[in-house]
Amino acid sequence: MFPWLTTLGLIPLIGSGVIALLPKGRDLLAKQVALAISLVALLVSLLMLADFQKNSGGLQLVESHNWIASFGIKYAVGVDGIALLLILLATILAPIVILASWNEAENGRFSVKAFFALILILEAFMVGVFAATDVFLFYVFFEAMLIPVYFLIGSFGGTQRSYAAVKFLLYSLFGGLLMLAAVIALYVISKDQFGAGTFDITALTKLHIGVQLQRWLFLGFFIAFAIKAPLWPFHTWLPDAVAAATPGTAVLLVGVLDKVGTFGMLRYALPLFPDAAKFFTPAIIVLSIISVIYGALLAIGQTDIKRLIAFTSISHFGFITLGIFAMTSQGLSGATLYMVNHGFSTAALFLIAGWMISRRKSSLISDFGGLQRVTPVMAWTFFIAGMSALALPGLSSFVSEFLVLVGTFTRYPWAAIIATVGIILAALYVLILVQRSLHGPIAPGNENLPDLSRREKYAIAPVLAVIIVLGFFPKPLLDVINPTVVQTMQVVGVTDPAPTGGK
Amino acid sequence: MNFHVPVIQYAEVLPILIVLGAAVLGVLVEAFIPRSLRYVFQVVISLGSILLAFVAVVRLHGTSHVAVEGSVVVDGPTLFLQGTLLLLAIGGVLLIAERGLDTGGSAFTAHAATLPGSEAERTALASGIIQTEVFPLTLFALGGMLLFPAAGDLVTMFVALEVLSLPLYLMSGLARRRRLLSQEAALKYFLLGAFSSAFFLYGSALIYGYAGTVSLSGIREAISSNAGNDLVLLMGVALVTVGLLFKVSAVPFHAWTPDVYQGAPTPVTAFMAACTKVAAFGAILRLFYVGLSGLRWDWRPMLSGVAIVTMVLGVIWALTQTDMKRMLAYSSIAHAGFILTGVVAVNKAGLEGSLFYLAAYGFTTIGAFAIVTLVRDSTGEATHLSQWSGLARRSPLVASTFALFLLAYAGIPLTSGFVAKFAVFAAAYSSGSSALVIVGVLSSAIAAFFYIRVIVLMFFAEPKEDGPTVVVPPIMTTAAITLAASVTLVLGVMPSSVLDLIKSAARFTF
Amino acid sequence: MDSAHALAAGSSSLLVWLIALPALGAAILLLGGRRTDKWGHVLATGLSGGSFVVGIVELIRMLGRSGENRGVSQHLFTWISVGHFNIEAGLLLDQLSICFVLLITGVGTLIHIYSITYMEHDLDRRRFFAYLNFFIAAMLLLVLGNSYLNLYVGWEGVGLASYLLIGFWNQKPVYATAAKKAFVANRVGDFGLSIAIMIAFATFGSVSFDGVAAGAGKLANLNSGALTAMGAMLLLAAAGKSAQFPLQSWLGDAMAGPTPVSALIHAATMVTAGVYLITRSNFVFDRAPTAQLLVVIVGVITLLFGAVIGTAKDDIKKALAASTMSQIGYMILAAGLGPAGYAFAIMHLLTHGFFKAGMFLGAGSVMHGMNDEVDMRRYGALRKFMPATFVTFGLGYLAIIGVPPFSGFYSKDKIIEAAFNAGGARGLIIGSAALLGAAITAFYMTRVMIMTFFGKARWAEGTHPHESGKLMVVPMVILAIGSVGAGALLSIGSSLKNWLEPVVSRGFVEPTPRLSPLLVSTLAIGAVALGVLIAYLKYVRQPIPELAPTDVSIFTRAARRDLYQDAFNESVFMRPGQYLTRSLGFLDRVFIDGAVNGIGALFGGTSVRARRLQTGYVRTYSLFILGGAAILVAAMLAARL
Amino acid sequence: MNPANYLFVSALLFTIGALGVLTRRNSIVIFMCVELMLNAANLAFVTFARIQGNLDGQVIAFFTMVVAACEVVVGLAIIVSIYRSRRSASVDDVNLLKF
Repeated sequence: MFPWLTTLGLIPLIGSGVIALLPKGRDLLAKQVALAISLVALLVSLLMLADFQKNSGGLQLVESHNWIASFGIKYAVGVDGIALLLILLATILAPIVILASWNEAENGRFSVKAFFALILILEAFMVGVFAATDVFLFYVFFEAMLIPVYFLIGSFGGTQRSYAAVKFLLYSLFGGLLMLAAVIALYVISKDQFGAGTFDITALTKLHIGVQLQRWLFLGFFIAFAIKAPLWPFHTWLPDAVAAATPGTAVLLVGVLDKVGTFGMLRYALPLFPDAAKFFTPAIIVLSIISVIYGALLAIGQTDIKRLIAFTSISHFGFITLGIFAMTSQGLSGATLYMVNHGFSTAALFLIAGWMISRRKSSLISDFGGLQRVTPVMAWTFFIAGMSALALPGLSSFVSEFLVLVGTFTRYPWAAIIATVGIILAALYVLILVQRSLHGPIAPGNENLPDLSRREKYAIAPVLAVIIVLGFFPKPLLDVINPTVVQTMQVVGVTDPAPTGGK
Repeated sequence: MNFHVPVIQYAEVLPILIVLGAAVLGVLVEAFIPRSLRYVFQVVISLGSILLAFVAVVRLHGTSHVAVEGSVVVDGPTLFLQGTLLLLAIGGVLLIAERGLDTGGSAFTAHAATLPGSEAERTALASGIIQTEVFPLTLFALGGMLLFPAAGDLVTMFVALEVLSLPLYLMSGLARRRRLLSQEAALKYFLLGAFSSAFFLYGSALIYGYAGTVSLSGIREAISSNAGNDLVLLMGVALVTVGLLFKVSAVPFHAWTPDVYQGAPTPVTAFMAACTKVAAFGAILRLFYVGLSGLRWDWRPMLSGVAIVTMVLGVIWALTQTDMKRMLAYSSIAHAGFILTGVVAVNKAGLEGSLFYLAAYGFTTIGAFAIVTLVRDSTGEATHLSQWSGLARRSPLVASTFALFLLAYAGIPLTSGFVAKFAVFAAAYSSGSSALVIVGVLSSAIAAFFYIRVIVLMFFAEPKEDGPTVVVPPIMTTAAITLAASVTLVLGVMPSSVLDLIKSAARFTF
Repeated sequence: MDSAHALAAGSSSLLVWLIALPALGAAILLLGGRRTDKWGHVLATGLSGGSFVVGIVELIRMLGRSGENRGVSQHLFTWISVGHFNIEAGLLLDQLSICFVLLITGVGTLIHIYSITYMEHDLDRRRFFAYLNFFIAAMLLLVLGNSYLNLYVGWEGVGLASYLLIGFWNQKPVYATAAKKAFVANRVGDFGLSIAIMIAFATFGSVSFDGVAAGAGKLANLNSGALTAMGAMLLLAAAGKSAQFPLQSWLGDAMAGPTPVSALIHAATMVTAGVYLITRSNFVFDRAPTAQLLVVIVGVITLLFGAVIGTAKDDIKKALAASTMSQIGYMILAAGLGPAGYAFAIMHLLTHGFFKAGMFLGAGSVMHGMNDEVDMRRYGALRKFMPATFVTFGLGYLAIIGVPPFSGFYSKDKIIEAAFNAGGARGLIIGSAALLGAAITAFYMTRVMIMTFFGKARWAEGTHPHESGKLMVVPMVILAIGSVGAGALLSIGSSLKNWLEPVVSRGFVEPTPRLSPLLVSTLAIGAVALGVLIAYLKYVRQPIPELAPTDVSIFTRAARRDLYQDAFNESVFMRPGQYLTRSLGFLDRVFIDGAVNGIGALFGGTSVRARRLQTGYVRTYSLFILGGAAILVAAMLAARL
Repeated sequence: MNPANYLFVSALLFTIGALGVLTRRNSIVIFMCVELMLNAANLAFVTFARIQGNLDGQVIAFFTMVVAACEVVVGLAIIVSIYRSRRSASVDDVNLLKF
């Protein structure tokens, strides 16, 4: 079998090397190379689909090589439906981000080519983190990923960028180190039970871990993921990071990278520690609901566009976690679909907000107004992105949000009902933003803003197309997700509740 | 009483002999070779002897033997540590030999005897004299270091301790610039070092009183047969431990470390920080794993406590440092704590983890201090943190390399530091010390802060107007940095071969 | 599939075109941009008309089948499928939905035509038509979806269309706010619909109409908790969409949109979606009497509420909006009466669709001729200047107050009758309330009529009222014809009732009336006459001031302020909400972020203090060593003790 | 005489030396206190050699003396050079490096 995943990871990695080697000052060339390479990676990821059997819930496209044999560490990659979609999300968003960020790196602390090289490195790591099937390898990518993001925020962001970058890094490192402690424990336990230590995720799910210990280890993983996701109350790094980052970085950060948190819950925290997961479920459900409502309320109160979007993401991540820990097939599938949809929807919001901000040289909502008259295309795309954020039926996020809610309702009706209040709040934060920035009289300073350029249209069009098409045809995605979800539920040992009135 | 002629296996102690012999040769060079040629001679002798010794170590590969009437043990850990020490020493000697950095020609004072600021000093400087005594001193210290982890009895250990320490006391005081600081460092190091070695010696006496012998295997037997008065033994162990923990700078015996690291000439600091820690931990491992393994239930709680205090206080102290060398010193204290978590595991994994950690840490340290020598202003090295701001703008390569070392210190994956931390924490956890692992992990989190602070400073802060310049690294420093950086990366990305080597080596002979 | 609708296979392929045609129009106009400015409105009107033609074709086909087999369905594709949650994108056209299809496409097309002239001078006319087409498509999806989730898509789609159209002139902040208010109020309703769907799935494992109907039929006990809850949630949804109490406050503000929008969306079609929802969910409500009672209560409150507000409004569109609210209250009331009332709810809905749309178009015509003036105190005597408008508006007026034989008489009379027939004290109370509502309706509609078309001219200077163009008049005429004849058409011989019977009231046996129909009609006509008389005395006999008098009763003042609903919302939800978001933002910074930064500061502070230990004195350091040695010795010995 | 008494003397000497290091200011005196500690250790070695009945301890004492002599050489060199720079041998004067 062709090593698809390794190839997919190597292409951007090599590409970043190529860009780094380009002569100084050839910025345009660097951009073009970056775009070309990300498109090649996208192509490869699409070709990869041909070898993927969509009806199987197990790991596919598997590669495995010894890496650090003394610790039983392997370079082992493979994907199930969930990982596959997240990898696709990364490879699709990467060229879009590159195209959208064409001129964003000019005012950075470092050269333009450094920006694009970092983006490509990040893409490679993102592929790696979703593809890893060895817990150690996963951890390595999980942490290594921080470095390019850290430099992207710190070097190319706005004001307060270094504070935000440090905050992001320290939060993530803290969580990662807790996870490391749990990973070490897993390794030692596997050594005791299997005779030789292993990090293979499939093998590790067969461990017998005592209840008490399982809870501690679960917490180690979960807190790391909850910080990454981010779940209330581990969220405060996100608004700062996003407000300081360039829009392109923000897209990759919130759209893809943070999905590692929820992906990790699904792929690692649940199957490895099913009993502990069930034990903590009530608490996590409560945290998720708080995130949903809290994020939305804070979004309503924001005065800065990017911070507002960041808080909406906190709310949306609450939905995802809710769906995962509802542990019903609708909840899990919905949460997975939500990860993908949220990626596109936030991408649209951040990119367009970024264009608005770079034109107006301000990110305060109050500085905008009347954009619909000045820049109709930009206003329209922003509006659609906003509608996607409030999960308007017919757009992709609705399907996932509703699946999450329905899946939660069958097990925890009150949780679902409270979370549903989130849809009212979502209307508020989106519409307030829309009204203040797009409607009303043309605010002073906005009279001559240029509308979207051709390049920007090309960048945003595929995102919006995906949002709309997936709203009506989520089936191809769900077909890939469902078998994996079935498998996960088997491993965790849960089944869907039966209809109460069906007898 | 019968006396017999001691049998000395010269082949097995060859590496030590080569280095000490070269040191003696170096002294002769100082005496007989014209001043203008001494530098070349010394460098060639030093590097040549170290390489030769390394070859000898490689040739001894697989040896497992108690040599020299039980005084020297040549086994896996000894050879691994000796090899590591020799490679680190190459880096150290390269830095010491560097003449392209300081405008005066060398990092060392022309005449250690002249008064700082006196006419004599100016004359000495003006004459362009560059002293070369530091090379034999380095070799003597290295000889002691090579012997330290191989010592099969407490007296040899004591002698090795003194042989490695005495030259270092002197070398600390040889700085060309900021000589008052340098002399202060030497004095503090000397007084405290002597004080702590007195503890070691008295502890040895007590253990001797218990076991009737100072050889580690003899002590081991005495403990297992439970001969004599435990009280004496336990006190002896505690006092011996004081002497050894002083050398690895564990809290509360760490106090000399920041002052000496800061005051000493940076190449010496690099050599000392990397090699002393490796050698001293080698001795600790041998003492506790061989001599005192029967006593582990007594000393494990004590060492665990030291490890916890060392990790936590090390990182907390480092958090608000403003001097680069001093910060690295505190960080080296914290790392001593991390290595101790591997030591207290008292299993094979612990031994392997500690050995790997030592190698990883040693190379990173050489590299980090090497880079400190590069950042200079008109008064010499610019070690204040604020002077490093915006460094990446001026010299992205140097800044990136330094970032690599810092990330390795912080234990970020794909650097040697991460594998090392994983190895010792896994060992500690498997021996049931989950509390140590938790403390270690949390300290790592705190530690990340000050490493990252430096990276922020270098990459994201605005450069100062009158900031220091980064000298383009001359050949020797470049070589040292390259060696350090490549080992740091290789041990992070492809550590398998080294881990396998350690796995086969990690067996003590007694 | 044990379906209530026998499905005629193979004949259904046209259904999707009903929706596709206007959707296509919206897409072309929106994506085509300025290129379509010239012919966009014609295309939109044509496609809407095309959809109407498809509707007619379907009606004819349907008529060709027997009663039980009239429903047709079309499966389009699998939309969502996870575990047992299987949602197909499927359409269902039965006797109930065809009524709506024709109303929507028919009235919709007329309003398209009207708008061609009405919006002629607006720069964004193309966008307006795109939105209208989009609305038609979404509304059709709402009434054609075969499951609650499909309905939900249309449900929010029309909400979006309504939002876009209310805020069509969103450069005026007030209008933009009105649009937002409408959307948010609707979202509160959508919250209910979401929960209702979740209950349906959790209880019956299905969210299709057929599935839920079958599941509800199997439930053993009446009034089960799940059904009551689902009914209550559906009612909440209906209240949001149909501006029923307590979610009615957005409708008045929604008049910010162009008048054709008010006619189509906020009078004839979208706001009646709640009635559709309740009627469609008859299988739920019929088995949940508690929920039904709630529906009736909401209906009664709203019909009086709206009527009362209507008496005090000087803005012609707001007066009509209040009337809409009140009339929908009637429909909701009827729907709450169960099988006895569903048909009448729909009938009133259809007749209301005609006369209210006609009156709104009339109002638009008046505004068109009066420089967009909406204050009726600045109208007067317009009957001479706008004869066509006057006549069509007048016919609508006669219909709404329920003068026989105009259409409103038939439908409203039936509702009042059904209300009395509910029996007991309940019947008496709701019946009387409905009668009272009829009287107030007569009063305020007469007031509108008099203030606009009769009396003295109280125009602002420079106003030259004139009759509107042909394209505007023709739709008004057609709607007026509907206002006159629709009631009789639908009512005589119980034609609509029989038509809908297979869908909403199968097997329902009409109880014997408690009050004779003749008596009820007499009472109703009496109430109307009373209302007209009072209005006549008040507005013809007394001069109408050009400025609204301020020394009015508390009652009037309250009515002018929508019975303080906005004030209530503001002080109970909005202000505390704003306070909450602001204080949460503060808490987030101070407590959560503060805690994180505090931990950092704590370590930093500890570090600064701990550093003082490193005094630089050799003797201190020696003390550390000696002390450390003592501790180590103690530790070693302690392990033995 | 009970050999244990020698041990007590040795412990006493060691303690005196250690306390001397802590309390004295002059670096030469401090250094002499360290020497005292080393000699205390020597005494202990010799006593234990007597108790254990082997010669190891006595041999070790010679080693210690040699090492101590070396220490003197190095130590005095350092102390003298500091004294020359600062005109003071007080350890309390050398605290430029701290915190």
